Amino acid sequence: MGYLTRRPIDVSELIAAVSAPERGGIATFVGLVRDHHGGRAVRALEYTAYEPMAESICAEIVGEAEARWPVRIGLRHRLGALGIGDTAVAIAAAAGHRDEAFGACRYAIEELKRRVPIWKRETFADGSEEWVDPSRTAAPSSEEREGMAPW
Amino acid sequence: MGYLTRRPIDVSELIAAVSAPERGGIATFVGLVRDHHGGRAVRALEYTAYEPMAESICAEIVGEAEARWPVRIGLRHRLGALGIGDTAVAIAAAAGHRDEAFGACRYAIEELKRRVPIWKRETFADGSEEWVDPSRTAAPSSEEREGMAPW
Amino acid sequence: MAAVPPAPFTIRVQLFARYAELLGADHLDVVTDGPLTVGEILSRVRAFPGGGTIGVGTLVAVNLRQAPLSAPVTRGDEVAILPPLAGG
Amino acid sequence: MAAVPPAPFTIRVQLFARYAELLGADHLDVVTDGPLTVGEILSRVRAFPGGGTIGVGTLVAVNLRQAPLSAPVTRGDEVAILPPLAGG
Repeated sequence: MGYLTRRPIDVSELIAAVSAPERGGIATFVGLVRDHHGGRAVRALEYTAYEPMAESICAEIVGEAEARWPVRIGLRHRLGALGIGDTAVAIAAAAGHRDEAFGACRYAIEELKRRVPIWKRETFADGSEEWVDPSRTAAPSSEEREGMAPW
Repeated sequence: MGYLTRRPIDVSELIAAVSAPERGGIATFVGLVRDHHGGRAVRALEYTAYEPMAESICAEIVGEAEARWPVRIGLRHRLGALGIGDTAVAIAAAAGHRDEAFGACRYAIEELKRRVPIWKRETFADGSEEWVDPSRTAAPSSEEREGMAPW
Repeated sequence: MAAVPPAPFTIRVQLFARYAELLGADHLDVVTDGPLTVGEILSRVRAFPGGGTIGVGTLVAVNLRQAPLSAPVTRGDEVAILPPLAGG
Repeated sequence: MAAVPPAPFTIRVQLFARYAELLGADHLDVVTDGPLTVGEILSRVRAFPGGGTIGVGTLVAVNLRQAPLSAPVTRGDEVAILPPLAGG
């Protein structure tokens, strides 16, 4: 079973795949393609991955979450060209209790972002393209902040 | 718009209703009908509500979450007869950042369980019926615990 | 001048789930000739057959909001006695 | 008896995303006559045209797992240099 997919992600299907009569509490996280990034209008984007490693690390993360909490985890990350509003990533954690479901879901998305080798190339409204580097854009510098409107 | 519904809940639809290009991170919680409760096999159940108050309190909770976090909340609770595995409740919180989405989603489900006047009548496998009282079944007494198998 | 005796009126108390079953009705009418507190209404309802099982910690809603035992209830208020909640 | 000179072999280094663009290739072959550390491989790749932009803190994977600069790399290992991750 692949964690990476080039087809649209169906969240309901992912929830159905992990839930069961004894796992009736399901926490999910869904990440959609945003229309802005770093203050610039995004028109489209493309995800690429180091696929064998990405699959392997996803399996590792799912295994870690299922070992730490009594949950079943479903995880999908989309690759290829995506449009604004498309689902880029979805994680579902099904458990007997919602504490466990939320904890495991949160763990999986944090670790995915931190460890899975996936990259994102954004095409901006002006036609320019850029590989996203979260380490540079996550926290704008003081100078950048000063240039921002206060509202 | 009603928070209570007698028709099946569609989680994908709920997610679509709250998400937007600037709210690309969506945390959801889905609660399904479980097949066991308090150690007994459940065959079916029925939800009833004090409907005008339940609608009003749901609106209040959604308003509180949307005031405390920059999120948009979708919430549905099913009423009537449900089968095992049916979706009883679904909450979706869409935000620009996942911290906010998770925080608001968790808040809404906790407050819903604590404050919304909804009741659940379970039919067990042996045909007996019972109104669920979480205050009696949530934390088994020490005596009950001692009767439980250790695994 | 002589005081006009107050006209009695009824306060409708809605019952749900287990309480409706125990009392065999989805509402009761409490007759009074003046405002009552939530606590007084609870006492009246407990005096009905089957009402003795309504616990002391029971939630009562007045006009769609939870109300303390001391809250006043008067003509036209919507009162409901709520068994332990079990939504979600 | 005279030492047999070691036979040179190549270690294939995969490049992705921005690094593949900067170096104009999705892989490079590093020729060596013995094991190298991850750090040594990074130095060799930085010497290629466009390689100077590969940061010091860059992640390197050996056989699908992140590896420290001191990790040894030898014949048959799968090496990849990973630009800052941006999944999710």
